[in-house]
Amino acid sequence: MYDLLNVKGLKTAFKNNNQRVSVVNGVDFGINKGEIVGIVGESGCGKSVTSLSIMRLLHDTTGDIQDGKVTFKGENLLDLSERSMRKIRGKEIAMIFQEPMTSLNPVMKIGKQLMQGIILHLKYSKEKAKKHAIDTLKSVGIPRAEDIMNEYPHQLSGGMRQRVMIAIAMSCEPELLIADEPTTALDVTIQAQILELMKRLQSDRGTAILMITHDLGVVAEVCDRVIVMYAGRVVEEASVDELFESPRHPYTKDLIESVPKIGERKSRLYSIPGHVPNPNQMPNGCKFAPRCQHAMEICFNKEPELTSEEKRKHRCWLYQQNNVGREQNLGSK
Amino acid sequence: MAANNLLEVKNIKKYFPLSKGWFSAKGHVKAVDQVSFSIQRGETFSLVGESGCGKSTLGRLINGLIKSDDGEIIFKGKNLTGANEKAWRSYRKPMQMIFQDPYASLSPRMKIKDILDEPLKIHHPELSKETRKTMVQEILDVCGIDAYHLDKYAHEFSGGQRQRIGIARALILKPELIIADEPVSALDVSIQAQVLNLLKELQENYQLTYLFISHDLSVVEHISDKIAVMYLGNIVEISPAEDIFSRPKHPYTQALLSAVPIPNPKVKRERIMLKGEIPNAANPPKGCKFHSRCPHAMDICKTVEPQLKKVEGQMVACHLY
Amino acid sequence: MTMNYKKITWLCLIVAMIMAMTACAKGPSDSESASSAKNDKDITIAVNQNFTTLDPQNVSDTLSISATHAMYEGLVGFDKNMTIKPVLATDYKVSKDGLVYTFNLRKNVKFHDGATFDANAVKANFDRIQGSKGSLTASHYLKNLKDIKVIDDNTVQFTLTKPFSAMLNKFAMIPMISPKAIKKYGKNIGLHPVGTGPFEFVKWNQGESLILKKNPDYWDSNYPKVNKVTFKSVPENGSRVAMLKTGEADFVYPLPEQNVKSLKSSSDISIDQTESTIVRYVSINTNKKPFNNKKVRLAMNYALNKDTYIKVVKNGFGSKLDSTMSPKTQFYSKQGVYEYNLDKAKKLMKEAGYPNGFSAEIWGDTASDTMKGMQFVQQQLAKIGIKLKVKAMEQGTLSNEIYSPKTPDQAKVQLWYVSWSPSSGDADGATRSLFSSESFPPNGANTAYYKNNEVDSLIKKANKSTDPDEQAKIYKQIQKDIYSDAPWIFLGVDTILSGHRNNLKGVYVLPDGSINIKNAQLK
Amino acid sequence: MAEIVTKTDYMPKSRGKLRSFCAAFIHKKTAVASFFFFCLLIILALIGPSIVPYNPQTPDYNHVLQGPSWLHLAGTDEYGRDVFSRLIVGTRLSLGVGISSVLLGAVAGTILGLISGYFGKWVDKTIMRICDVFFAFPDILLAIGIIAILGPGLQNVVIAVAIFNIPSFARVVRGKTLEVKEMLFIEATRSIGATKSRIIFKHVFPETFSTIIVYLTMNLGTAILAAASLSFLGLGASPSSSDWGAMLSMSRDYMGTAFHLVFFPGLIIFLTVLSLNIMGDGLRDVLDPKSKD
Amino acid sequence: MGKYVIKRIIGIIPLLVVVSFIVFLFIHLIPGDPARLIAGKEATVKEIQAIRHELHLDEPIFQQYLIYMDGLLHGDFGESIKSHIPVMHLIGERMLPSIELSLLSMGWALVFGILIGVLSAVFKNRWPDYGGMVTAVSGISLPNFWLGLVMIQLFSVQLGWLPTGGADSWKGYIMPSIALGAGIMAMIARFTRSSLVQTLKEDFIRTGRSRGLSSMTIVFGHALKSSLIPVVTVAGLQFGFLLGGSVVVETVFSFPGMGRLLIDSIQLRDYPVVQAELLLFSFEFILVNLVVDLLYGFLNPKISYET
Repeated sequence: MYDLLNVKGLKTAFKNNNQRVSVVNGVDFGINKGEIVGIVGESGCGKSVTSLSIMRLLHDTTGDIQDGKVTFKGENLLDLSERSMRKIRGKEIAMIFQEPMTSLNPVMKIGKQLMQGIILHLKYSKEKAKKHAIDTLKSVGIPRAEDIMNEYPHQLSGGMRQRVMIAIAMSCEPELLIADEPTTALDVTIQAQILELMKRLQSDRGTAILMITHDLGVVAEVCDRVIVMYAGRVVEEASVDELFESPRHPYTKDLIESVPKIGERKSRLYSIPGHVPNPNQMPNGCKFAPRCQHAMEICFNKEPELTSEEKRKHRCWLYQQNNVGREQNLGSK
Repeated sequence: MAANNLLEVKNIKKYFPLSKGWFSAKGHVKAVDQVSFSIQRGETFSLVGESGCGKSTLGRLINGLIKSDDGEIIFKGKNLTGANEKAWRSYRKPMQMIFQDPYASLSPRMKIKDILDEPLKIHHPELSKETRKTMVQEILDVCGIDAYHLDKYAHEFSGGQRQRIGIARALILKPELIIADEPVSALDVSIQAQVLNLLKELQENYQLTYLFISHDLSVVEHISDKIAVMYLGNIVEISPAEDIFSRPKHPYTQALLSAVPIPNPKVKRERIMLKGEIPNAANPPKGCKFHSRCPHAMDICKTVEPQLKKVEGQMVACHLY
Repeated sequence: MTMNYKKITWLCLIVAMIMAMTACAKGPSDSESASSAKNDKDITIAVNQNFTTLDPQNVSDTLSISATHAMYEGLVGFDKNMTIKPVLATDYKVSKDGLVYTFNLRKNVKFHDGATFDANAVKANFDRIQGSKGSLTASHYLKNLKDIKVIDDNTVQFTLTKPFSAMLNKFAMIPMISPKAIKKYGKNIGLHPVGTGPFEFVKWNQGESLILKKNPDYWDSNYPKVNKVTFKSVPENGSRVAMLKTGEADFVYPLPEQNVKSLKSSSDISIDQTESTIVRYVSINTNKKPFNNKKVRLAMNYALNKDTYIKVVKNGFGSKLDSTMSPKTQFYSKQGVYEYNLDKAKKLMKEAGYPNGFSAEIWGDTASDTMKGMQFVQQQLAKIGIKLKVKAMEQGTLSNEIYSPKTPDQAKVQLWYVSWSPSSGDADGATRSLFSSESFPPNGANTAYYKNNEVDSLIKKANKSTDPDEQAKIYKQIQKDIYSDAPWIFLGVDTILSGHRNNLKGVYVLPDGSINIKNAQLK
Repeated sequence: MAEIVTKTDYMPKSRGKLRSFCAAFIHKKTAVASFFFFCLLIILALIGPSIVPYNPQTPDYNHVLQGPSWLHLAGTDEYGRDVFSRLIVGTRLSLGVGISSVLLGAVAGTILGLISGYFGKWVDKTIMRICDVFFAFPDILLAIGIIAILGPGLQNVVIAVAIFNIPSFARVVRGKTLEVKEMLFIEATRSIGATKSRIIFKHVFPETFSTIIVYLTMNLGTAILAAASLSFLGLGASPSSSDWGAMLSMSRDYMGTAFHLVFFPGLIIFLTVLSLNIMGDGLRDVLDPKSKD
Repeated sequence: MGKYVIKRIIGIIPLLVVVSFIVFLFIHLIPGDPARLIAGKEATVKEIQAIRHELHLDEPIFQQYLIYMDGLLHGDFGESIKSHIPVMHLIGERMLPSIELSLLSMGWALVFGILIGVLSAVFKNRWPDYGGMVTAVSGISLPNFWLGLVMIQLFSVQLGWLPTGGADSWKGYIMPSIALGAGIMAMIARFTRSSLVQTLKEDFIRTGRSRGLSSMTIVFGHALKSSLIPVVTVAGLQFGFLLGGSVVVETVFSFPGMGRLLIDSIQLRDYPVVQAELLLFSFEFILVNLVVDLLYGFLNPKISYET
């Protein structure tokens, strides 16, 4: 049990051409107070949907949470009324998104967007909210905060907008910040600035962060613990050091392997054959089996469970207790 | 210059006028400002830089998709500058492009065989239908797409497969130079590796020359022989790939390298944090365009624009040297 | 998630209701209270067109004539049967040679603005018309006028260049405007009518209504008997009928024939019928093959069932046209009707060499009754093999098509479904423009290109004569000659229908289609 | 979320284009119903004259203005002609005018729009300004002008209505062309050395095609209305023809006495236009989900 | 912004000159001779010639245009050929009712159109959406003259609630404004819906929700404003058309508007009236466009007017 957020058996499906397709299928994980947890995976693995499901933000989509439990500070969010859920959103759990260009209302002044949440959740008067908003803007490193209050998003650069997004998210001092690919759309030099800012906020305020990203580099730099997802499932969970040092799941291994790394020039990159399965046509058994180098017969027939091993978890037949050939199999690579 | 140069670009310049009318600002975005470099046969020359630095514009200028305002493009010893649209169409045959977004760069209403057949129809109308069909099949095979896909539409493929089709389309005319504009940045890591490997293989088999445009330094390092770093329309450094990563000269190159997150939690580095953001290209700083963010900025940097000069086998545009 | 939007639904509904309520509660505006305050001495007349101008010397449409005649009067005027009687003149004299007209004027008549009506006022009016160089409609009536002389305050004398038998009718069409107002308003006189009539001008809302009030100082102290008259233009037939039913209007004109049945059942409403001077016919271009063959023209006349025509097209109101003019026109003389006889028509077609008929075009304007009539003609002539193409043209185009050809041979018109009414009810107006060979388009409306030397000389002769009996004799011969030549398909004479609520008396329509409200009276 | 929405786009699909279009369209029940209604109209237009109970042109002066009955489903008109038969026979005329005028306008407008959008600059400005002038000109004046210049008659109504349609098609196609022009695959095609005409007709035009089809369906309704309005003002079809607008125009005098004469032609115009609009909406949702009307 | 408006208004003048020339050419191109039409049926060629001369119709068309423009420059729109009433007066009388009717039609079309659009978008693919869109599509598909005739039959003749036409009381405006506004309302509803549906898919809506804002605030506070641009465009265009008057509806309801004046003048080839009315119409149209552009600036802060 984790002391801030526990997700158990989360299952979310989308309706497409009258078919229900599970995009997130039985996801379990948790976050402790003040911790930075990363969810990493390739596009379509369900990492964003997981975060939206936690926030119950599947409005305006065909998505629907089908099963599971999301316990936040002892309360199951999935049981709350919409009205109570609104009190959680933005106040207890805040969220920032990938596209700083489109995630702010283009026709509303920054100040108003910022103050809206403050007035709503903290019940501040207008003046107090304004002061608080300016303070928050300053705390995320925005120069000329007073002027920016009266500007529109399009007048700011991408990095600035992402800072504003963070300011909006942090303005009500949430306990958990979900960051969905917060730096993907930014240039490297700006990405470095934003990551630095997030780390600082976390250490200053003790806010827990759920960092959703596809970039192993970002994970390695900021996260304490990492969850690897593939095809709507958690395939591995470990502390960041353990994960990069001794990845257990073949997918994690391959993923780390296939990233080109500066200073390690090779004539050929390692690459995973095949492609991510279509959610309509999921293979039986382990979803990674068709691309896996170590696949055994059982992998194609039966899906492995997420099993714990000391402080880490993985979902692979290679490590299931009744499997004898595990060392041998890995060693053969 | 050396006769081995496949492509030579001299002082090329492109200013985009800011839209008139409703918008208040007027003037020009200096997308590419006096850029010169040359590419030798068989090498991979990379352009790296952050968004808005003009690297993609430069790629399009070389292909003639955009007309340059000034400067010369010399390809295979022939000066292409000032040619009309009709002439450009024939110049493009030995100089093909691969685009960033594999979802958008293939016509959604054509079958794969028609997409691949189109370049042949345009440039080799003399070939028979059968010959063309065989050529299409051959090239697909080379690029790792099974022939039974010929009758499918682009949207029926995954991103990696589409990028392979895009490569096949570029390759079918047997070009000498391929301009690859961020060919892997829209792909997932596992697919990215497949495509990069394919590009390398093709280069070896067909003696291709690449102009590789990317923002991702780790990808660039993997594939390049020579790297040019761009900042706000200028090249600030040109170096052989090994050198640029082991001993970057320009402060911007240094900062860029240090900003790349490394997928290894054990590696802890001294980070060079750049101040602020890239200035507006419509109104860049005077002198060295990087001086506003440069940790080593001197007084001269604010007034005099540095020129590229040779420093220890690397070309650097910086007053530090 | 559904719950989320419940509030929005409510909000939308509430806003919608508020909007609807405010729209309804826009409140009784002043105009509304004005219409509800309509008292016993006010009447409303609904008509089908807009008034074009209130300049009495520049009006050409009957509706505007009706309106101006309520405010203006001429030296002479028409009574209910279109016969001439003195109005602002007490009596008049015509010289033997038909060249000199002398009028004695009524005394103690004042214009609405207080100006006195006298011989100088008359002269001022005639000077205005002649000075307009043809741009005022009334100047067409004075083509033959040589000069006007003021004998004394109450006597004026007109001299003509040549005898013109219909001159008195023309005088009836020239109302007198206050000379003071002419000076004051100049060209804008059409907006500020000042006459001697029983009603004074109040307000003209163009395209909508004209409001008149009683002239308290009218020279005939018995009139007028109502305080206020409102003319409303309501072009849509159904709307006009609806107004009569609802009581929004006291008098409607014209009353669509097809509505008579539905109104007859109403006890509050009476329907008046007036035989008009309006004749309906199809002019046949006698200059063109095959219409130059009299047998073809006769066949067309015989093939057309006039009773059905009146029943179907005119909804049973109207009479068969049995001459070249209406019984209400001066010097009318009845001829025999070409009664419906299909066999005879077919025989005539065969004799003419068209046993299987031929194709032709029939033209007309876009008014709905014209289109109806054309279709009927098409249906009827189909029985003798004549295939007609119905071509309804917008007024301006039609007139261009008809009047632009310079010579008869250039003319493209074959059949034209049209109506005619002489502007001042005179026989000359009903004959010369239609049948004289001088009146081939573009000079006149002889679209039949009818040329008969005898008729031409008779028309001239009639004009010179000052003796009504002789004139009657001449016109009788003219009508007989023309009717037997059949340059038209003779269809019918319109019956003018008007409807009024039973408490209104004294408003009637003249045979030329103008409305007289002088005697209006409410019970 | 964007991730989810676009996912099906690039996942390998096995279904063919036409089949998936049909599947999606059939899902829209109202659109399908409208489609069948429209098919019925087309059938009536083709075989109408041979199945009607009465000759639509034969007058029967003894039975004029009769209300609806089993003998005359929609009553008889002022000449005693069967309104029901006239409505059926009129289908060909009314649909014909609508379809031919919209097609004419669509072809001309599409060409102008493609040229204007693709070439831009002064070509675009010139064409668009001319379109603006046409757009700002009151329709009815334009119609009267055209009909006055060309003379009355149905083919000139077709021309007049087609001319109304040109600027709107030109605008829509231009907008779509501008959008398509910026798409990467157009640049990709340019980079392999394709000529302008090839790009315009082989690549840009097919992209605009679905928009054109949708717009065509919707404008067809408007065109039928416009032709009916012209006929209503007496400028359109010959009054003797059984064109719906002409029938409505001829019958409005009988509004108070024989309301069925006004009601039925109006109803059929309404139903036709309604079905076209619903069909257009359905097509748009399926073919062109992004376009905003 | 004030400067921008002045600049735009000055920019209208050359445009109007061009329009006036096109209009002049166009109406003189239409066959038909006003002299013939006003002279009456009994007129002779000589009389018609006299009138033509009086009206300068016998001069070359370019000369006529110059004479006309000379008058215009002196603020003189001429007088009606038919009635000799000054054109300004004729139009002035019709303009007010036309403007009032346009405002009323537009007003209710906007209010109900946007409401229906919002409901439909919010309840996309559920019954309020279907209901709203059926209303909307019906509104577009109804021939407005037919709607007018049916309404007269029902509300005036059968029920006697409303007058059949005219503009002399507020009641007279109800039915014409409904007949005119139905189609526009339908269009606005559709545009609002599709635009709002699009906006509700935007990322910033999700941002708003992630901050705990209620649906109410999201729809009305965030989404609606940025969805209104296409609505404003279509409303502006339609309002421009409305101001020009609708011939058909004005005929049905005997409403004293600009449309009927226009058609009457065209039929009589009353050139000065037609010209002035078309010129005014273009002017109004351009003006409405200007207002629409200014509204864009209000709705979308990315557009600024300091040019």
